[in-house]
Amino acid sequence: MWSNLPLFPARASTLAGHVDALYFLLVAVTAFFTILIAALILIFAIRFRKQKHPVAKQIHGSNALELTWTIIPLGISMIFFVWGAAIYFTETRPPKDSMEVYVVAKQWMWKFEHTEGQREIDELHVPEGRDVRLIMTSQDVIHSFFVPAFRVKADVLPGRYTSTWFHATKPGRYHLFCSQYCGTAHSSMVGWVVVMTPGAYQQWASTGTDGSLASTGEKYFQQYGCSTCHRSDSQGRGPNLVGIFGKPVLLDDGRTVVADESYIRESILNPEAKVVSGFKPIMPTFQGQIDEEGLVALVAYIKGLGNGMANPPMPVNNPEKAPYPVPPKPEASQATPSAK
Amino acid sequence: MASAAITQDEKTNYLNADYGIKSWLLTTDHKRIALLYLISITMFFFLGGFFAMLIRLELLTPAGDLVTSDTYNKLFTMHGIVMVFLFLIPAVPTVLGNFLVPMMIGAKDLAFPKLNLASWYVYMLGGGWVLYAIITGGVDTGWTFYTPYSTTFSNTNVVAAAVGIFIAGFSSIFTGINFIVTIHRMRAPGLTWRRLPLFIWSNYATSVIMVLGTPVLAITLLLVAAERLFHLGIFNAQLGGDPLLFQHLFWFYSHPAVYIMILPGMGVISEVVTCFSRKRVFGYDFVALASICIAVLGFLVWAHHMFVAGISVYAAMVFSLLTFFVAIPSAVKVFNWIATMYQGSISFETPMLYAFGFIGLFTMGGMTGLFLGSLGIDVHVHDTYFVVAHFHYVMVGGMVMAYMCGLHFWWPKITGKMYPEGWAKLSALLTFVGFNLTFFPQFILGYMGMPRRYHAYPPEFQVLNVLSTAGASVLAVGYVLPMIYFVWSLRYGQDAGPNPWRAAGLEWMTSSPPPTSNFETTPVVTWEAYNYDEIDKQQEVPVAS
Amino acid sequence: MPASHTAEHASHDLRHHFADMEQQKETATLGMWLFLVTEVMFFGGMFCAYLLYRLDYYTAWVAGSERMNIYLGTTNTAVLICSSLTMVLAVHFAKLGNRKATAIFLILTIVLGLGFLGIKAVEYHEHWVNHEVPGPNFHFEAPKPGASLQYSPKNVEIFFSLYFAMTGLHAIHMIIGVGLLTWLLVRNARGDFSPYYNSPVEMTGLYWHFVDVVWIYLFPLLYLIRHK
Amino acid sequence: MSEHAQPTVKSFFGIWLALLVLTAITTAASFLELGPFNAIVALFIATCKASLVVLFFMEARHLPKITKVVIITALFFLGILLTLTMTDFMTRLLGR
Repeated sequence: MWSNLPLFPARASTLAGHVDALYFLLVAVTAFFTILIAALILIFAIRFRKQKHPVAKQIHGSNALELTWTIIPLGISMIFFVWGAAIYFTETRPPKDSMEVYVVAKQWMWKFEHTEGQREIDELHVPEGRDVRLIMTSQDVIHSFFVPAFRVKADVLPGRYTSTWFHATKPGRYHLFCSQYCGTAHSSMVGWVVVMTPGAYQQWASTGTDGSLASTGEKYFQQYGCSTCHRSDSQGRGPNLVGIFGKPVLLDDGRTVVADESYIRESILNPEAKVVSGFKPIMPTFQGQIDEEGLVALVAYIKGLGNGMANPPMPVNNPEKAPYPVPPKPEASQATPSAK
Repeated sequence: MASAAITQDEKTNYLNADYGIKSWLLTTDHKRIALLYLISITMFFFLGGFFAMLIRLELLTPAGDLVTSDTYNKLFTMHGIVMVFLFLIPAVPTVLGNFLVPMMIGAKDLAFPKLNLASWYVYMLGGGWVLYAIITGGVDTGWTFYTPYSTTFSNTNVVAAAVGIFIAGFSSIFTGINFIVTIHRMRAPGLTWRRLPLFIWSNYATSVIMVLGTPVLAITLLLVAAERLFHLGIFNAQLGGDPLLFQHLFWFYSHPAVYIMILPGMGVISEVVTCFSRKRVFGYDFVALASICIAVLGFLVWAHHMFVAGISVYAAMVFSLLTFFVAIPSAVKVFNWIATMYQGSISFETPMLYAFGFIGLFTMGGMTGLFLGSLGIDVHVHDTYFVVAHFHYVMVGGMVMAYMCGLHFWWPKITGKMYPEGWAKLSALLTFVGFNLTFFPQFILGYMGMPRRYHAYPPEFQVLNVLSTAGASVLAVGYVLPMIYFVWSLRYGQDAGPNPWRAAGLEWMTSSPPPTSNFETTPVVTWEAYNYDEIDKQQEVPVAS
Repeated sequence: MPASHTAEHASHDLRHHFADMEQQKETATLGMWLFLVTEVMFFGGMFCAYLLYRLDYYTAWVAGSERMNIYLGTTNTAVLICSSLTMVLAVHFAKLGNRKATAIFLILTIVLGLGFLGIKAVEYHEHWVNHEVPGPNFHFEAPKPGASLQYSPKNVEIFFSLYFAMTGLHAIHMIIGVGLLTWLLVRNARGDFSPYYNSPVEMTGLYWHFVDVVWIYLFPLLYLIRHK
Repeated sequence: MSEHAQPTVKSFFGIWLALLVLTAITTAASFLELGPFNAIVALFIATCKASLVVLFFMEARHLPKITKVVIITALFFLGILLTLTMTDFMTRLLGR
């Protein structure tokens, strides 16, 4: 019976160690106080029970004692606050050069899109020993990307990018849960994160894709006519997007905004919201024409512009091969937005 | 309520002062309204408990095989809504509070008796509406109604449930207004603020939260219903609405609501611990002040429910810091209760056993709150069974334990009858054991990563879930037993007399059950709170009558 | 009126559990103010949503606010301020026991209240005709590419959602107010009020003034948003 | 209510007039191009009008102390709702 009774989650990411250390400290402090309170109740109940101590000694209270058991718990809890905040601060700031994976959560499945082009459903293959940053959005309700073994959780909101990151340390298959209630099949919106040794990952990654995400993005960039205004050589009617990602952009109303994924996504769907200064707001909205996968591809392409196509498109060797490793559940619409 | 066969001379009291359905349904006597609440709250408690049992049965097996996932989603939603809005929030304030607040301050009745009756009718209307929502198909959004699921993607009776809770919210508001005005303006002569029983202080703090917090929940649920009915796109993500706005407005009320649930329970414990230790409370001012601090600080911490929801890092840090501040007054209260027992003369009747249980379990509940308040750990354990275990430790281990403690402590005053001590001690023990067996395994499950609201779970979590379900059945017995012997005691219980516990407090200075106007003559208070030394001295020297 | 009559008249209205009339009025006033606190927090939730979306989508707020009819809005504010005046005069004369003057000012307050609701109905109809009511009927043309004011029509729908939520709930509170005033009129006609017992009039007065204060804030926040 | 001077009818008309004038001012001010000050001016005038109504028409000046505390508490908690919610929305752009 005990063979299948694990009492502690696997520890498979750099973050897990810190979280567990804080957790054990808190468990120790909780155990200490709970046992202290229980012991005091027991001792007082026995020593001062009515038969043995019929007349109670009235004590009004002592300010000194009150002060001590206000200051000491406050001091202890500040430790938990500071340590917890430190872990949280690192957990919410992805390192600069981390490998990016785009996640699109849909009612009751996870879709992953690697920048090299691989697309996966409910299963994410990541190399061990590398920072992996997830850029996530939802097509319908709020979901939440939760991998207990990495001690990582982040809600996935509709209409906005949220991101989280982890640095896997131990190869293996780890549970992936959706931890924000999202409807009928909330409990079957689960999957696996497969951590592989770098060599095995390279081998897996090269099993054919139909072009990197950025190249798909480039196809969209042509197809939707973005290149007519956003010219990469000269100053077209739209701002030159080469090397724009990550840099502050001056807007016409004087505000400066960092051109991150959310800014690019918003400018595609709602161009008038943040118009770059010196340009006229003539860009039409693409709301409803490009779905989330298309947006993710365009964002990846624009990010790739200017820094030498950081993710050069993989050579397409056997286009007829199925674009995905065989997904566990046949997804109804297998339509990959391949414009080929 | 069959009128009990009163052996002493047929003294008129509030129970036999008037007969007939009209005398109960149109009463403005705060004691009868308290009994009306007692019956309806017990009904909703067992309805919520029934849902809980179905959930625990479903979780016996990893695969979702007892009920479909839709039904399961409705089960945990209905369990949440019925328990939170129709049992936990109203229970102690409307049953024990309604009965005792006027008596403890020496008043004939609450400031607005008709408003008090209106609050019961509004509660029943709201509860009825929620029942209508349950019967005609239930709601599957979780008791938190998160958008955009509740506004656009759920096709269940969200509007009916939202309107039901909206109406039941007015019951809280009316009770809150009634208590604040009564405590301010109708105290007996000589009853200064520092002579008030701590039960009054905690109900005062609770009423402040009810008055300030409930309307924000009312508008939030109204906007969700408006979005479903009239397409008012305030939370609609497609229009650019922010789903986090709903969470901010919802938790602005729903976190202080957990203090509405626990504060009156703390008041009961202060009364019981002092009575059965025959001692003044240790640090009266600090315990009273702690109630007010909890009420005020309780309004500053709500976003610790949203650390992983996508709020900004800086807001998360602000709310995490404030969450640790709100934990301190609760700790001060626990230490003061323990210090009250020091040098006391402790006896172990059932209310004291429940009080021991409360202090132990509430300490566990409060400490696990620190886990969730600390950002690093909350990221891992948010929305897992760790959270479920935490709030059940505080709600069931804390508030329900205190509610049972209060019911047993004041049952003689309410009905004039004593409950059977033996059975009561057994049910206290059963509740304590069953509770720990049910919810402690869930801490372990939570840290291992089993998410909340899961109809099916990976097989490795099964053993702990089976333990938890076993505990739930013991807990159920622990709750059914009091139901039985309380009703039994109405007919066969021993006569209690005005003050069976020799307790301090104005409510013990009138007959049990008390007359309709509570006191023959308005009492004048010349003694400090919890003057058990004077009471014990009087007992030794038989007063020459 | 003979002193004995007023004293005896007063006692029959005194609820059995209050020491004297003065304590009962102050208690009722405290209760009423506590109720107004719940109303403040009730509207507060919507003001919080308004504040958030105004910061996020300021241009949409300007576009939406331009569609408001300022003249009707300003007249409505004036109408409500006049109704506050007549209300306070009604309370004043009720305290003096002058039943006829109280009745006149109650009627005036009701008429002004209905006037406000009438103007509101006209505005709502105007919005309905211009397809500005959120939902399937909503249609707001996108900004012309060259225009200085750039906004997204969907965000404007949020503005109108908030507009109808806030002014709609305010109107419902007005309707309740008019109902209370009519009930007061009936009781005043029956002679229930006297210099010793007039707290219902005063409480309704507090409620009415509160609803006026809410509109005092709603008017500038919804009607008077101008482009920078 | 109790012993203080009963407010005269004339004072009510005075307050009424002030409110109408302030309404006119706030509407007129909205047509000026004051940049961010438009909102500040509008809110300031609205607060003046609101306090006139509360202090004089609702006689908040003569209320017992506890009722005044109740009014201030309401404004304090409304402030908490607005400001603490804004700590999230305002700093969200700084965060990432």
